[in-house]
Amino acid sequence: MKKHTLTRRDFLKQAAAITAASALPPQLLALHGNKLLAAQAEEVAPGVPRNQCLILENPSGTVLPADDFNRWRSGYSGVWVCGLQQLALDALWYIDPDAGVDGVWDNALAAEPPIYNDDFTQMTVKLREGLYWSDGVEFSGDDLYFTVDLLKNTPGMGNQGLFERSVDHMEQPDRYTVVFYLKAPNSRFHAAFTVRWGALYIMPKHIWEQVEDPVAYTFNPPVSLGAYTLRDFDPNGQWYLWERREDWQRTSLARLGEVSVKYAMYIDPGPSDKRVLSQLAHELDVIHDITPEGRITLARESPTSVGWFPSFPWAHPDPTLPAVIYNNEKPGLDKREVRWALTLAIDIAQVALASYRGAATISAIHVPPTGMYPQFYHQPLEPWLNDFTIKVGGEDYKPYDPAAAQRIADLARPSLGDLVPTDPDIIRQYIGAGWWKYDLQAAEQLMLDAGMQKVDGKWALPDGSPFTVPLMSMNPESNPTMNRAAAMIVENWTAFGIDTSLDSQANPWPIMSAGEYTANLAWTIETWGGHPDLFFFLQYWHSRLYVPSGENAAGSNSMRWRNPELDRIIEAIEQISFDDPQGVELGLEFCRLAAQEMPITPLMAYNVFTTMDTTYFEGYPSIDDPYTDPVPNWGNTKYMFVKIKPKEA
Amino acid sequence: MALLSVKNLHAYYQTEVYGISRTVRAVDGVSFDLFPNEIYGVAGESSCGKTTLIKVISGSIKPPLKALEGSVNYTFGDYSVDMLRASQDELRQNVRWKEISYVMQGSMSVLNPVRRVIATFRDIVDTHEGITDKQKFLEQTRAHVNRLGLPTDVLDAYPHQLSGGMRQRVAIALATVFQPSLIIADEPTTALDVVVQRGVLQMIKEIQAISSNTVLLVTHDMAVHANVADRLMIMYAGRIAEEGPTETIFNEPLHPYTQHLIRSLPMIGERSTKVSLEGAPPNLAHPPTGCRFHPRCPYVMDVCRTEVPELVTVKERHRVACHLVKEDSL
Amino acid sequence: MISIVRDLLKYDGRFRLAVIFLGGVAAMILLSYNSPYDPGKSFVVPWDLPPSQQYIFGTTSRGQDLFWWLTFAVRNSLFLGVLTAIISRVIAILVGLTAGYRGGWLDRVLMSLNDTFVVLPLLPILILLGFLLRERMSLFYLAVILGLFGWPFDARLIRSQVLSLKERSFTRTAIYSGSSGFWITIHEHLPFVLPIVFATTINNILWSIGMEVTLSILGLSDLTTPTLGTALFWANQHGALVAGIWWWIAAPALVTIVLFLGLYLFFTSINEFIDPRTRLRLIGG
Amino acid sequence: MGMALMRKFIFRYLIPRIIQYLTIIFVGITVTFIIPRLAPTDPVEAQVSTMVAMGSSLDPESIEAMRTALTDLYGLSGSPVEQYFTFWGRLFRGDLGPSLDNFPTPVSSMIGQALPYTLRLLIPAVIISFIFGNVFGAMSSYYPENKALKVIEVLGQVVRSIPYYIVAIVLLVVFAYFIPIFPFSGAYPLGTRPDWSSPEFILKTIEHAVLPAATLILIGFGGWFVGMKSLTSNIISEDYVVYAETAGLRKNTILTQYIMRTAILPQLTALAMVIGTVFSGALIMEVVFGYPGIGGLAIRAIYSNDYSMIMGITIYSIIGVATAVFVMDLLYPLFDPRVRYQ
Repeated sequence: MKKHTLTRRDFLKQAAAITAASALPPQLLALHGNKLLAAQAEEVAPGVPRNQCLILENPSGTVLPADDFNRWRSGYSGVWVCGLQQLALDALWYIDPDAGVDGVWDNALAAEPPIYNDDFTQMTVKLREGLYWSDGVEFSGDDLYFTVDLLKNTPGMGNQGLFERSVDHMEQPDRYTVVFYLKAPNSRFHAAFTVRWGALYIMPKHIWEQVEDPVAYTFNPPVSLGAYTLRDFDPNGQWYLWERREDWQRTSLARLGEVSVKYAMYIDPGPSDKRVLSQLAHELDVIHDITPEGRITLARESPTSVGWFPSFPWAHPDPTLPAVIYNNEKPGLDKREVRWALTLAIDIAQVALASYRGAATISAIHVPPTGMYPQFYHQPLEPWLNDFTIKVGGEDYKPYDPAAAQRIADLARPSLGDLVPTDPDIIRQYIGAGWWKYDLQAAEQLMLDAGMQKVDGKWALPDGSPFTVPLMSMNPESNPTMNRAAAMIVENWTAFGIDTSLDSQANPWPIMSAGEYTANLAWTIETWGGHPDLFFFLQYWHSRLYVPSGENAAGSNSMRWRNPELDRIIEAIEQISFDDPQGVELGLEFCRLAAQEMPITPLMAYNVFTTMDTTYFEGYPSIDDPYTDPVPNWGNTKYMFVKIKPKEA
Repeated sequence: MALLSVKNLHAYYQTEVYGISRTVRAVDGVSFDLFPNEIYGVAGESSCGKTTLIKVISGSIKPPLKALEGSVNYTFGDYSVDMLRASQDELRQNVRWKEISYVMQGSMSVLNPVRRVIATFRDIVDTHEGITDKQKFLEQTRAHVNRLGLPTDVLDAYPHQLSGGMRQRVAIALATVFQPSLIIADEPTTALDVVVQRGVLQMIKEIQAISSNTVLLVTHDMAVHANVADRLMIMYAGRIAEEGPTETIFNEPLHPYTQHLIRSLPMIGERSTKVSLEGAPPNLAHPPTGCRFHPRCPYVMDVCRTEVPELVTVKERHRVACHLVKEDSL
Repeated sequence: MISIVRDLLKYDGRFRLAVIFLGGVAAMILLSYNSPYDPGKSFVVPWDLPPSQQYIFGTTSRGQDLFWWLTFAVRNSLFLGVLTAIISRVIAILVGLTAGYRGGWLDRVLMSLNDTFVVLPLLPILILLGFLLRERMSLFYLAVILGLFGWPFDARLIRSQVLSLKERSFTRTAIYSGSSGFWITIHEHLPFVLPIVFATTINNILWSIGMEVTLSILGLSDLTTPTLGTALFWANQHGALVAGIWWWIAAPALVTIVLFLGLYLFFTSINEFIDPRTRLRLIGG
Repeated sequence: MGMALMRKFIFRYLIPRIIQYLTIIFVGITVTFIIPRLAPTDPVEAQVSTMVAMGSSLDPESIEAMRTALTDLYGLSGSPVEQYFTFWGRLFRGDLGPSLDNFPTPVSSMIGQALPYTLRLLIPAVIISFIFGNVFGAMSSYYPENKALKVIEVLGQVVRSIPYYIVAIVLLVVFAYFIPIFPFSGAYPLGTRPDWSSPEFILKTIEHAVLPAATLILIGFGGWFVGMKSLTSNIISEDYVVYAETAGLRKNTILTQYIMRTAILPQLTALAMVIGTVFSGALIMEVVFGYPGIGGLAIRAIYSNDYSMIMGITIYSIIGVATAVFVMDLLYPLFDPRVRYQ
């Protein structure tokens, strides 16, 4: 799009949308639709034509060590997502975070869903026939049996604990059936085999049975059960090149359509700005994530770039719920009123602007507003939220503000113009519904109710000792939005008289888990996305798993929230099966409880600005065709490869 | 025929440093001649203009130093040069080191501290004559230092490995490498202890005797002059106070200043002066009117305060600038 | 003193320039004390506006007036730089001179200490400390830490300078004349060492402010305090480069340049003034 | 030197310095062993919590089991003191242990892979900026009136004052994007495997190194320049320089043999140290240019509390600098005859 060839409409759009100066440089950027020297060749690699090779960002960046494909070892490595779990490995079941190609639930290696006995002590798995490993060996129950058996008996391997504790023994009535006999009832045992982001992938027995030390084994080259095999990779871990298998029809993906992308390369594209420039130069087809501003620049300057939403807010909302997480054990924060006060002292509109320039999808309740969840939870709860009251100074007080999303849209419009939708329904779908009021009086009253006192402008504990709430934020190099949100909240709280400060951490997770924080902006709530079952995160929240601060939390209950009512709900969920309609009811109960207790303050979906370039390929997922989630490190993105087609040049 | 003839030389420092603009009349109307085959001494307290005089006659006039009037003319056999007009290139090619060489004040630190002595010789010879044959150069240099009674291994030494006296000798060797017609020696013996001093002076004498060239010996140390100089010039505040054959100067000094210098002359071996003159040498930025010595002169008269005394010849080759003298001759 | 400054102004172009630059910086610092905006507040002005009469340096994507925000930034960064410099200069000079002059075991001990500091890989350690101190990593702490790490290079430089000075005749004569070691160290060596100290002071201020920038870019400094580093950090966080908010990067850079050039020219001209030999050269005699 | 001198040299000079050298390394390594262990978190938790945050469905039991397993695997079960001794034990056997973030890959092999890239880039860059900086620095104080040098001086200082990160990013955007004459990222093109036997690959790597190197050189120049200038400003008025001028020696003889030759000595010490520091990499540069060097390793290791990787890198760096300083100390008297071995 050269400047002088701007159509009048484009021109008006620009003029309306943005201030003249900030328009200019991006146009300069756009002027250079030229190729970068790094990849000017029409070939990505010897014999690999660019228009046959989908180039994706590996959000884990450079993978070191580059040649260790042992996905089953304890601990995480960027190698998981260099294409390995997306293209080469396969699992029994997949639950799509969105709608799915053929429904949310996909039987991949399994022929049918898990079959439990009545008391959930047995799980029977029936496997598909006619699936083959890339080295020509047929896939069978032996592989499943072997995998679980090996992990169960090899300390240092992932899931070892789970299988050790819960699997009593296994049986193989026939070549394609495996029966798990469990030590204790477990209605969610299949979760370990079900890919949401990742799960237990199946090992090729014929390879691993020869391995002396599975923990040290590097599985190089990886023998694949997916539609692709590894063609070549960078010893420095900056790129992995995958090639479609000749016999891709003999993989589980073939059921769903033709795999027509010949090559896929997962690369480390560098910092956000470089990713934007790379896509402007059409050298990066799938960006995992960039700054909102980078996304806006692409929206304005790269007509070939598309996202999940056709316009603002573009991003794909992960089934993950960024929230202000309070350490429920710290003095002050152990009081519900204080947590509520801090919630009402947050101006969500400003937070949305500061973090995502308004391109956020907000949520008042404690489940992410993404995938199927608005239907499952947000819409049903809307009426309840409107009448929901908490006690403020003895009075009933309605904290819910149904117009929050509308307010965000209105605030974003001056700077983004008609990129921001106006239709209320679209806004509801894209930006979300309401949120909690920004009401400092009420907040003040709540603090007083909790016995807190104001000592020269700053809030102090009832005994007068200082009440400091440093806010830790996750600030990975890849995505600044969480940190930006945190900075805004620090500002809000300071205005409310809280003694707070920003503590941004590139890797906050271990600190959270150890409880070495007071408040913290990250997430402890993640869901299946496509499936309403909340056990995915609630499994960690039962008080029997409670661990005090200073020790590492068992899973995601890093806010140290304990509540008998919560225990009851969790136990109830454990009793029912995965697809029991009661599950949603219990989920709704959880949402109401969490709203009253406010153990953490839900903010918004974790919006990932996954951006796809349609110069060489088309058929990417989007809100209009939500067959899966495009965020390229997800195991589910394997489904993109039956939908994405190379463009006929 | 004079080797060097200086006529009515006025050399001033005119500086504007950070706004303090000043004119230092370091050399103010000096005339004298140098003849071949003599040792000519220049005496006077520090900052009486000695060093400036040397700078001018050795042709290293750099701003802020300027020669405002007068002339400095050399005659080396049939080749003569006007120092104030000659170009730096001409000086480098024909004059410097070949005809006029220089033994600097504090010569012990003139040697490059991080290179062997020989390197400095090489640089100098290479600059002025160019070294074609390394071996030949080495031999010649060795021969040269030998002739001056120095061990040849000083050449391979680093300066810090040599004693002060030795360094001074090396400096002299450097100065005489081309047998120049004029050697300017500026305080060659300062900061040397007496024994070494004598050695060095002896060496200078010998060199002069051997190559019968001219030595301009500048030092405040009258004892040195007494031992070495044939003729002697007493400078005071940028002007010649008295000039004459050394014994004349020492036997019948006419200028009160000269008399003072000689009175205060210590026995050979002592270093400090006995009786010092009250008052400090004048600031040449604002020199006294009339005779510049009058503020410190024991016999001061009214005329001294107003009139500048002429430099008059009292005997042949004995000149003095003092109003007293004038009166005697009346 | 006044007259010196006046004369410098009158006769040294670099000094004039320096005064203009530093004057500008000083003006910003003074202005920061009655800024119309609290740098901790966002969305107080329209966002993403390019430089104009109204907003000299434009406005940020957080809706802050960049000029006023930078008045605080430059103040804080300079505070950091100067504090670091002072701490490390003092250590460097003491260690350098003493080690260089005394030599022997004292030299060896001091240099062991010195070299221990030299060999510690600073950036990794700073990052680790950033983790340990977390929100407590204030500008002041950073300055102290940098000060404690910032001296060894210069101490060594000074020492080796002193070592070669020691060989000079005047030191010898001074020794002959029986003056005490420390006296020599101070009166004879300091003037020759000062030029280095000044040069290294610039380096050091520059280095510490640079370190702060590096840490900020990695998000490990006190991010809510405006500094030249955090300016860049937030510009990055808002993709200023690709969003075309170039002034958000250019303005801090400009201010930094003005600050350093000012300091540099200032010190070099002062340096020449105090350097005895320079005066000698100029006045002659 | 004579026998006696030699013995004097060994006992009075060499041995003390060797002891000093070893002490430094010991202290340095100990310090860097302690610091990361003061952090509230440990590598095991870094691993586990990252997985949980990534959304892998793990039940609480397996998380617990994973913790114990990893703690054993990583050899973190013992007390810090025990760990400290086992660490030295391993180190003496030249074993840096496995990387905890990339278990069980040995730290040494990962560093071994990254280090050459860093060295290949940084050492030439450092040396180039050293040479230019010093030559121009010396010239600018010897020819104080020269206009061109004045300009260079100011430019040098301007560039030097611009935050490193900006210099890098500006070079990148200008010369790799707007005017795509240099590669955009990495040490060699995506899709090609390193092959140091093929000349065109080596050419490619050089092409890729230009912008990163340019950044480092531009940044370094000003520093050397100033240092040299202040050092020479003392020397140009030394007697032996004045003498050389009165003796009418050629200008550049004086500049090189009389001025720089003495002034360079302190700079050489600094150079030794700077070269030593390249063992910890040039972090920002590697981030901006996506260069596969030590700096990248270091930052990853720190974020994931990978003790053994942090130790590995710092050990390399510490030994690098310490050795540089040590060697310089030994060689110094050769460069500067004035400084005799006491």
